[in-house]
Amino acid sequence: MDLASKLEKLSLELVQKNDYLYKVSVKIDQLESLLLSFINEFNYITLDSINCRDDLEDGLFTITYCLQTEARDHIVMVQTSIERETASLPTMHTIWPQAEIMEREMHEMFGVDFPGHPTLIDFALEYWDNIPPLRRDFDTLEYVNSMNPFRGQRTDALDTKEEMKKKREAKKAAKLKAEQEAAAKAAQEEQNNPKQEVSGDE
Amino acid sequence: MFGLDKGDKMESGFYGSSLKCKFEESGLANTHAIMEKAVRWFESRSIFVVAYGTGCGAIEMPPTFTSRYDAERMGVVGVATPRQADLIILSGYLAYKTLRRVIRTYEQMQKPRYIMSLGSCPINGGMYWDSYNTIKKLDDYIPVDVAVTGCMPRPEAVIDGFVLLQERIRNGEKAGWEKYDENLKFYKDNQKRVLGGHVDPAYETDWYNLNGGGIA
Amino acid sequence: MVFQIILLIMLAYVVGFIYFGLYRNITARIQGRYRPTVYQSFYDSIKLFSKKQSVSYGWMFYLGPIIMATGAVLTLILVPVFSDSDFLRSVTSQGNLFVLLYLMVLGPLGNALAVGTGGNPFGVMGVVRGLTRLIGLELPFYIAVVGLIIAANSSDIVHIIDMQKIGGLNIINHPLLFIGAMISMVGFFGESPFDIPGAPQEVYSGPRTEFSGKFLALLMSQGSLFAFAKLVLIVDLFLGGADSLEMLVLKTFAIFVSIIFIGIVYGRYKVEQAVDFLMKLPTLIAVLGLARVVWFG
Amino acid sequence: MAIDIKGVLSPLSAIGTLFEHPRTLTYPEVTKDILVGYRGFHINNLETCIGCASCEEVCMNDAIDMIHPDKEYNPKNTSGCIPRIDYGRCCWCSLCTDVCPPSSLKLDNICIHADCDPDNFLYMPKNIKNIGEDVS
Repeated sequence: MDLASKLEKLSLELVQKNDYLYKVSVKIDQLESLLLSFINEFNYITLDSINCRDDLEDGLFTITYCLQTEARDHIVMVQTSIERETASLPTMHTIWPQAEIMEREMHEMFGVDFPGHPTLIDFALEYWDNIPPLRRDFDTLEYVNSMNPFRGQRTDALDTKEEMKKKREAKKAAKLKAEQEAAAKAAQEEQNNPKQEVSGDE
Repeated sequence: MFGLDKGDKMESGFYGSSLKCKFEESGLANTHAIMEKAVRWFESRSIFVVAYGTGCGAIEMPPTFTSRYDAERMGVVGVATPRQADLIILSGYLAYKTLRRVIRTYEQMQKPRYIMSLGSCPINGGMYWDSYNTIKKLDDYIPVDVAVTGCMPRPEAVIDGFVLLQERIRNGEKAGWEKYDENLKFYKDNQKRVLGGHVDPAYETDWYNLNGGGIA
Repeated sequence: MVFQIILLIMLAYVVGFIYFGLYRNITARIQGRYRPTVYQSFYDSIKLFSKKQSVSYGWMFYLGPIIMATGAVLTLILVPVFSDSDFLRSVTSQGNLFVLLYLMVLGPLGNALAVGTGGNPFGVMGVVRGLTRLIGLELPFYIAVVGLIIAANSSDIVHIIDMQKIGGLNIINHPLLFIGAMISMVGFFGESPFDIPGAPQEVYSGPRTEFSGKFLALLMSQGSLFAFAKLVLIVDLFLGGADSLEMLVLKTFAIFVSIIFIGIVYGRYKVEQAVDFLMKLPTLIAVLGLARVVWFG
Repeated sequence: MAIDIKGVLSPLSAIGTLFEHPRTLTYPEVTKDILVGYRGFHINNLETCIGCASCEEVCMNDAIDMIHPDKEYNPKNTSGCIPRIDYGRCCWCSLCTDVCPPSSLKLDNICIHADCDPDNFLYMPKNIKNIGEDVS
C-alpha cells in the first residue's frame, strides 16, 4: 500500500483495527504536515469527525481525526496526544471546511484552543463560565443539583434494603416473641400442671 | 432594526380595571360579571397557539393540528407570531439556550397568555435529569398553566390539555400570567440563576420597574 | 342616511364574517377534517377585541389599521349594494369606478406606513411583497374595468348595472374581461396562488406580524368588510347587481366559493412568479377582452 | 407560452373531498381503540409484588420510589414496599416491567394525563391483575 510505505518513511506505523479501520499515532508536531499529506497525496477528502478523549490520569487529551477517501471503503484514524493544561491544536478549517464547526464544539466542550480559528465563539452553550462540561474534572451531578434542584416532593422514598432488613428483623423478633410467648405459656402451663400433678399424685 | 427595544407600551382592553370601577360605582357590577363571563367563554372558544418545538414533542403537533385530530374544531388555531398568540406550547426538554428564547417569546405575547408543556421533561427533568444544560422544573422559570405527561404524549393527551385549559379559562381560575405578574421577582431570580443574568431583553422587568425602567 | 350606512356596515360585518367562517368550513372539509363552527371568526374577533394588552409603537401604528378600515368602509358605501332600491343610492351617485379603484389601493399603503413604524423585518418584507404583488394584480383588473367602462360608455356603477338589465349580463357579453378580473380578484382576496405577503411559513404572517389584540381585531374586521365590498363590486360589474338580499347572498356566495376553491387547491407562487404570471396570462386575457370591446362593441 | 392544461386542472379534483366523510377522530367524543401492547401508564398486581426494588435499580431516569402501601397486600413482600413512579421522569422505556421478577409491574394502554399543577405527576400504579381487570 502506498500509504503504508509513505508512513514507514516517516517511521510511523499503520495499525489495522478491522476490515475497514486503520490507525496511525503521531506526535503533535508531526500532525499538521501529516494531515496535509493525507489530503494532498492520498486524497482523503472527507473529515468524518474530530474526537477528543480526556485522559485525566495522564494529563493528556487524545485527539482522533477520522479520514475517508472518496471511495468510502476504509477509515484512517490519525491519533495524537496533547497536554491537558495548555490544550492547543492547529486549525484544519482551511483544508476541510467542516472542521470549523467540529473545532468550535471541541473548544466549547473541552476547552481546546485553536489559534487562527475564525469563529471560536459560543456554540451550544451560551455564557458558560464553568469548567468545560465534557472535561472529566467537571462534576456534572453536583453542578446539576446546585443549578437545578429536584421537585421536592419525593422525600418519602424508602431505602428498600433497610426496609428488608427491618422487616426481616421484625419477623425474627416476632418469631422470637412468639417463641417466648409459647415458652411462657408452656411455663405457665407447667406452673399450673405440677399443681395438678401434685394434686393428681395425692 | 426590530424596534422592540424602543419599549413596548401596555394597552388596556375594553373591559379593563377602569371600566370595572365604573360599573361597580353605578351598581352594575352584576352586568360586569356577566360580561366578563361571556368574554371568558369567547376566550376559551378561540385559542391562538404558537407551537414552540423545543424538543421531541414537536412531532406530536402536526397530527394534533391537521386532519387526524383537527384541533381547529375546538377553536384552537396555530398562528405564526407570538404577538397574536394566546397559548405557547413548549414541547419537550428545554436547554438553557432555548429557555432564554422561550422567555423572550413568552414576554412578547399579549395578556391574557397561557403556557402548556408537553412531556415529562418540563415537569421534572425526564430523561435529561442529569444534564448540565437542561432545566428540570419549567414552572420555576415561567408559569405553566397545563402540563401534559407522556414521552411523548399522544395527540389525544394534547387535546385533553386544550380541554382542561378551556375549562380553566371558562371558570376564571387564576392563570399563569397573573402568577407571573405577582411573583415576578421569584421567576426573574430563578431565570437569572440558570441563565447567569443574561436574560435579554428585559421587557417585563422594565415594565415593573425592577431594573429602574418604567412604562414609557 | 347615517343609519343606513351603519346598517350596511353591520350587514357587511356579519355577512363577511360568516363568509370567512364558511371559508374555514369548506377548507376543513376539503382537507378531510371536521370544521370549526361558522361563527368561529366572531369568537376570534371578540376575543381579540377583549385582549388586555396590545403592543403599540406610537400614533402612526394606530393609523395603519384605521386607514385600512377607512378604505374598506368607503369602498363599501360607494358600491351600490341593491340595484333597484334607493338603499344608499344617494352616496353611490357621487362615486364612480375610478374612486373605487383608488380606494382599493389605499388600504395596503396605509398598512405599509404602520408596519414601517413597527420596524419588524418580517412585516416590512411582507409589505414589500404585497406592494410588488399589487403591481401584478392591478394590471388585469384595471384593464377589465376600463373595458367595461368603454362598453357601458360610463364610469358610473349604477349605469353599468342598468346597461346589464337591457343588454344582458357582462359575464356573458364580456367573458374575457370577467376571467381577467376574477384571476386578479383571487389575489385581492389573498388566496392561494398569490398569498405571498402573509405566507406563514416564510414571513410569519407578513404585514400582520406585529399587530396584536385590538389592532389585529380591527384588521380582521376590515378584512371581512372589504371582502364583502369586493364581492358586491364584482357582482355589480359582471352579474348585474342584486335586487334582493337573497339574490345578493346567492351571487356573492357563488363568486366567493369559486375564489376559495381556487385558493384551496393551488400552491403558492414565489413573488417573481406571481407577478410574472399576472403580467402575462390574465393581462393577455383582459387585453383581448378590451380589444374585443373596442373593435366589436 | 406553453400551458400545462392537465397540470393546471388536476388540483381541482381535490374539491371532490368536500363531499366525502371527514377522516378526523373527534377525540373527546370518540376514542380510538388503543393497540394492545401500547406502552401507556403502569399497573401493578400488588398481590404478587414482592417489593424487591429491581425496578427502582434498573430505572435509568431515577423515576421510581419505593414506598409503603396503605395496607399489606402480599404477605410475601420482602420489604413491605411498592413502587411509585414519577411521571416527570418516566420515559416509558419499559425496562422496569422487563426486570420485574414476579411480572407484577406492567404497562397498560391508557396513556392520557393532563394536569394544571406540575406537582400532581407522582403516579401510584393501579392495582390490576391483568390488563382489563380491576381488583382494587
